[in-house]
Amino acid sequence: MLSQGSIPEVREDDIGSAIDERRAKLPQFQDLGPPDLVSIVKYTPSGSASSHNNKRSSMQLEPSVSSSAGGGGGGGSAAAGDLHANDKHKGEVGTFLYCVGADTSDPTSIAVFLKNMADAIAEKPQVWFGRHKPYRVARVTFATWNAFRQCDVEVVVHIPGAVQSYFLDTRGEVLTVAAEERELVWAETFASGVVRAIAMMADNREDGEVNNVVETRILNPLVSGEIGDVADHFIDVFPLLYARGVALGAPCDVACASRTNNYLCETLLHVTRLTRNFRRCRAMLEALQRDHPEVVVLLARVLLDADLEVDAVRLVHDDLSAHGGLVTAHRSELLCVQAAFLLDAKHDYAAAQRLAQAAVDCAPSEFRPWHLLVQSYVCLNDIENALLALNGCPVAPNRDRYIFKRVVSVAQDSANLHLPLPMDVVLDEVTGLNSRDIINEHKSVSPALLNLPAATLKANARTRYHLLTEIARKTGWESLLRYRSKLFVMEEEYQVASTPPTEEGDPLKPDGIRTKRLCERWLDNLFMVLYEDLKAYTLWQAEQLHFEAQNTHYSKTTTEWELLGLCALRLGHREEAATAFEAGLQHRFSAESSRKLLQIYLHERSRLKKDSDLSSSQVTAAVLDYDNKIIDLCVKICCWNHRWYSEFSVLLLDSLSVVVDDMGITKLSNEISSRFPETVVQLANDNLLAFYADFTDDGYDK
Amino acid sequence: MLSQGSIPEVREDDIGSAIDERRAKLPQFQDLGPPDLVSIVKYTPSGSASSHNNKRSSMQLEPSVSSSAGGGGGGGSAAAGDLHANDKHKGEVGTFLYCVGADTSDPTSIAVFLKNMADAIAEKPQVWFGRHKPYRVARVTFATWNAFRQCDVEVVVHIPGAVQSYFLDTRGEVLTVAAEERELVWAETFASGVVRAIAMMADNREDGEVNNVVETRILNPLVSGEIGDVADHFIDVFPLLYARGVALGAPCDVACASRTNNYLCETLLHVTRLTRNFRRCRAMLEALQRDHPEVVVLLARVLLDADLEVDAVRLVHDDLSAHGGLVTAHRSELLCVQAAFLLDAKHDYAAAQRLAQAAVDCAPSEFRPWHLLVQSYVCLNDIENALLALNGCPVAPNRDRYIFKRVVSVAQDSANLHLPLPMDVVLDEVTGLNSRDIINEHKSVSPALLNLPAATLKANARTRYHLLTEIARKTGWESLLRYRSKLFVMEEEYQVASTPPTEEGDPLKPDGIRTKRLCERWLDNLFMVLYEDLKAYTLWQAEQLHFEAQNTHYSKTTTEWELLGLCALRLGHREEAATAFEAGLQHRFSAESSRKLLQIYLHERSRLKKDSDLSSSQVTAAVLDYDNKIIDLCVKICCWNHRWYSEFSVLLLDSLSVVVDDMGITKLSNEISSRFPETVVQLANDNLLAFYADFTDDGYDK
Amino acid sequence: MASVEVSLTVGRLDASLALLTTKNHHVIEFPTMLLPDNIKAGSIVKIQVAEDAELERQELEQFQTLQDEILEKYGRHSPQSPVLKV
Amino acid sequence: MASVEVSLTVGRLDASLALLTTKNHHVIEFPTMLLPDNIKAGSIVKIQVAEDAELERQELEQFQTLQDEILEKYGRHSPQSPVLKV
Repeated sequence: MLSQGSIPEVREDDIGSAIDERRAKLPQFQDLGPPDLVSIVKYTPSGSASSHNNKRSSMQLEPSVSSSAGGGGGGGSAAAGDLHANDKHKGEVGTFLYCVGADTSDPTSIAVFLKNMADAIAEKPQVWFGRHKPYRVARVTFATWNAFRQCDVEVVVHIPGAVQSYFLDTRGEVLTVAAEERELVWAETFASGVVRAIAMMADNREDGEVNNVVETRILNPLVSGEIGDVADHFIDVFPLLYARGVALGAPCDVACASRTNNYLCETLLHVTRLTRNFRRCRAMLEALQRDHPEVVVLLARVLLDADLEVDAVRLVHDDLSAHGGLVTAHRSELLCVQAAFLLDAKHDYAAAQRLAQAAVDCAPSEFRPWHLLVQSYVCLNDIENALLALNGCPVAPNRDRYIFKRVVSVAQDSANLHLPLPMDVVLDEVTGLNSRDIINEHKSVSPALLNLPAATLKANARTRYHLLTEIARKTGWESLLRYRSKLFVMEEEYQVASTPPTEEGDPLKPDGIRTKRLCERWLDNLFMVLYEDLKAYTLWQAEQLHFEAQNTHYSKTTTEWELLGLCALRLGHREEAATAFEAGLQHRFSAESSRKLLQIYLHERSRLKKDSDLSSSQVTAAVLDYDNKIIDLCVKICCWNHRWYSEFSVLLLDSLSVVVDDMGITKLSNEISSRFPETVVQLANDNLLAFYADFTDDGYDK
Repeated sequence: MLSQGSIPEVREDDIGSAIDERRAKLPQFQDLGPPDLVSIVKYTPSGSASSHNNKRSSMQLEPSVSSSAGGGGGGGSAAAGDLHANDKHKGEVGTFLYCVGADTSDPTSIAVFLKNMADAIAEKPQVWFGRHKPYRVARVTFATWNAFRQCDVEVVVHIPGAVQSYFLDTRGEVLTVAAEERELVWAETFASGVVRAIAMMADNREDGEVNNVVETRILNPLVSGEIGDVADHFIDVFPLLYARGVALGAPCDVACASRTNNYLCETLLHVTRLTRNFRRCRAMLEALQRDHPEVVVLLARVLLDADLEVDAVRLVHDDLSAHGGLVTAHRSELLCVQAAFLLDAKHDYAAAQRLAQAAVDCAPSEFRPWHLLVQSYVCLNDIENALLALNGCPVAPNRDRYIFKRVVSVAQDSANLHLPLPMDVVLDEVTGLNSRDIINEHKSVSPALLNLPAATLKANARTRYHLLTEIARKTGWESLLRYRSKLFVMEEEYQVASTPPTEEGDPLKPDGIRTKRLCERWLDNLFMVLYEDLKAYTLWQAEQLHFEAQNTHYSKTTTEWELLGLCALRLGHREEAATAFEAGLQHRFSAESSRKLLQIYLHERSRLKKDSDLSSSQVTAAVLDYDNKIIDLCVKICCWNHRWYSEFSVLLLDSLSVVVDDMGITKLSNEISSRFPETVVQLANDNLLAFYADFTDDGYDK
Repeated sequence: MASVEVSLTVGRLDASLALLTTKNHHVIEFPTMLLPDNIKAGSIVKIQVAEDAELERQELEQFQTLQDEILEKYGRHSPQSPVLKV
Repeated sequence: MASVEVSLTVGRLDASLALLTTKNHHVIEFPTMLLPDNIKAGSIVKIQVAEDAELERQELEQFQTLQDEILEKYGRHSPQSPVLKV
């Protein structure tokens, strides 16, 4: 749904400055790199200018042979800067935006994408800072980071005119690519783009997939292909890139990326799950495993995702039994897969604990084995060992999730920001939300509630906090404190113990420090964080009880309800959280509350299905009720995302897929049509239903 | 010698801004803190302004009772900012400079000092940015950092008018000091100032005591007292401050400051040595030792400085034998004192090595024990152990020497810098040196020579480099490389060894890594640094030989000779270094070359005195020759320092003292008078001879 | 059985780490936890490290038993409600 | 004589440090240099640490002898050329 209203732009002070700044920053790009950059030069046509342009030949989609990427031919060493020096128009203005999910599998696909964007801008006079401007586009430049090769790929479309493409190394020099390598380089470029889109959604799922770089257009990489089926293509090129996946970095719960533990592999698993392309992926991995035995880790995970449990269990067993006492490099990862399966799917906590311990023993500096070990102990109600293992978790304070970052800094209230309201989809409740009102609502919240420290925990700290809250749910706060002082030396005791011996050579340390151990500072801090959350939660519950006892209405703003809901959710009080989010959503729409509620509903729905105390008809009725609520939330969140220029959400695709499994695509479509206005229905079809129908491996019923 | 020409000033954009900036930066002050700040408000008197001022009473030297420092009386909580809000004059201008070495033992001393400075400025029209300005001073503010109490002490002199003084904590709030604590606080303030002056000279002795903050007036703290004998006073207050000396930090060859190893103690030893005040200091330390047994470390050092070797040896022996196997906190320091004595004075290398090893064993993370251990091995010609011990030296990359830093940033070419040429002392060769010519000379030097990496080594890296050059002198470069590869694993071997085991659980490491060890990265780097120095030195020697063989004159600029001399000196080629410095000094004066040459002469002179192959009359003649050269260099450097507003140099006082010991003060004075113009003679008398005559404990012959 | 035995001098030590020195100028950070209680600065300690092959064998055996149990419990039957066929 | 004996599992190891884990969730950074040559990831090692009182006594004795020699050599006679008297 590309319309003028769905293209955010930032006006440049100097034409082309965004591209220049990106080139200057290439040496700083790391791992996955930033989102793609689209740089636009547009102008209001005057008589002379347009006649000047009409002399040009029509658009040429093949890259010009003179560029190095165009086949390694002559002239490939031209400085990239020179390639822009054409097409001067009067009254030109330069703009840029970021873009994610576009098909970057070859220059033609990129050129088509850019041409469509240019057409949308030129389609009718653009509303531009309060005035209607009949813009034409002179040229569009696209820059996308090839994370495997550490180079930037630029494609320039001149309108009318030629397409140029070239590769720039981190110094900004044009890189010569041999003809026989060209296909590989484009495969890398394509995969880099898909990984960026998926990794951002996966890493920030807990945070509502929120992207803070507002001038970004986010597309679903799995449906945006000009090349046919993107998922198939991704699976097909995976073996070519597999050995270099470590270059892309890994999610923050991985201390040290490995061949089977990095963003490339994570993306493969997401793509396969979303598109239910298990058969193709399994075949690919089985072939790859012959040369790379450690691929067993990925294969096991795919089999589990495909619900082929028996196959997965055998595969893992055989590999773990095959190497005798020798510790393979992938042993810890495989043990984690097995432990997580026993823990989550089989509730076999004792076995899970032993496997997690074995994983810890062979990779003591990795995060996931420790998290699984703590989790197992919690499930076994072994609080002491859970706390000791939590205290043993390695930490990496500087690791963070993958998020999109600006390459060109723009102030939040910059006068250069053009952020149109997409008028093609209107759902008053959602798209008509006044952000000023929400800001005012925020300002009225008590600081104690607004600044709960747990809300700002990052990356693994959040995971470890979650583990601590699970322990606290089992023990209660008072008992938790008793455990703490039984197991750990307090900071003051430590200070005494660590003072160097003076005069007479003091004895080493006071009695008892040997049996106790030091509480890591971060864990000590998490206890404080937990205390704050518990205080806020308890206060709310007491207040509400008091109001209800007095028959008074307990009144809160949506923002307040949301913060209370988030606090309850962090503490594992799912029911109270749902109540809070629902109360808040009665006043107005909130994307954050909706997303959290969606996740609670999905969780409750899956619990219901396993509930053996209910009759089958009771289950069916209750599930249908949840399905309807899920549909409602998904469609609204989809509208909200569209309003912020994003057409892609793994969360929504995953969530709605369970409904599709229940009722099929046609019935779901009818449900949506009956409840929402036409433009919304169209959006839901384009961004959600069409995906299940046309871009998956027939895992869904029509 | 306070004259207008010896007061550098920086013009403020806003009156009082320097003091404001200092206050704002108080929380950042660490350890010794920055030099003192003098802030001046001056004006060109008009009829009305001066009549306005004449109403005021005459200057009042006692601090006003209303200020908190003035006796803890009422009104002490007034914000310090208000205290400036008097004395508005038309055409006022604010200036500031830094100051070191002023007597800060009480507000009166400071007030007298400030009044003298104000008088110098008002004495006659000041040459002020090309114009003659008949300035009067309205007020002067002095701020000095009390490093013991972490507070800034400000004294304001209004002219004519009162003196105010107050203490500011790091937040800039006025600190209330009880009447009974007042004496202690001023003792701290006094000692802080003396320590800053001496520590800067001691820490930067190798760098020629150079201070890069040009707008600083540096006085000799030992002669600047209004309170009588500063050295006596310093020794007397030492016991009051001793227990808090750690707050001042320690020289960079100390990893962790201790009570006997910090800037306060170092300064005590310098003051005692310079003034030969051994008797007073010994008595004070012997008394202090009763409560603080570790004072034995300082006592032993003072005894050695006083040439009371037998007393020192017995003292150290008894303490080291007294504690049995128990390791006292000061044991390592005492072992270092003993080891250094055996090494330097007795050349008993084997014993020194065992003592240094014992010092290392009880303080493995301290620097000095390791340096002594390496030194002992070098003297024992045990190259392998010398290299292994060098590799074991702990490092602290961020530690640096104490240098003066600007509190208010001023560009090197700022239009606000008033840097007068002191016209009261003229020695054409020195004071007439054109800095533009020197800059041009610098620009013409080949970059290879200009950028020798050894020249920029800092702190301990320089010490460790010095140890490496001593090893290299014994082995030669080729042999050194052989030792290196025999003892250490090279980086590439390490990379292989540290690769985690893959598939089959690789064996731990390739053969041999156990017997070899990793070469620390910094040591590897020092080998490169040494290579560059050797290359430059060898090239020079070969070139010069070639020229001489062809009977051509080998011509170099003074800057080039200086760089070659420094390179030779670093490599331990003292004779070649002297030749180079002497050649350079034939063209023009250079402070750096002169200082280095001075140190070489002193070294050679002391070698001569011990040379038993020469007859006594030969020695006397040769020593006299050196004495004359030393006198010449000292006087010139003294002029140079004066031209840059510094009247204090520990290097010069130490150097010339050996000449005084030879010929007495009167003969030395006559020597100087016979060779230098009157103003120079006066300067040498004021800054050097008067010190030996009037400020030492009769250790010198008149 | 291969084993390492060294004597080291205890230098500084705090609650978590001790600095030990060898005669040939190695400095080793050693966990204080593994030192006997009576150790103080200046003590000399003898450290012996050996592979425990017997315990290794036992652990391996137990691990294999666990693996076989897991296979028996979860790897012999088809899943109860396969959602998908591949 | 007090001594500590523990069994630990060897996790990762490189040329300088090995990570060992205890059964009760301690992770210990251990110098690889002190491990026998045949140790690899997955091995179990037994570590014994004991005070070496005998060696300590010997060293102390030698140190005292050195001190007495120093006193004898440099502490018995007045310096040859005293520059100063205090």
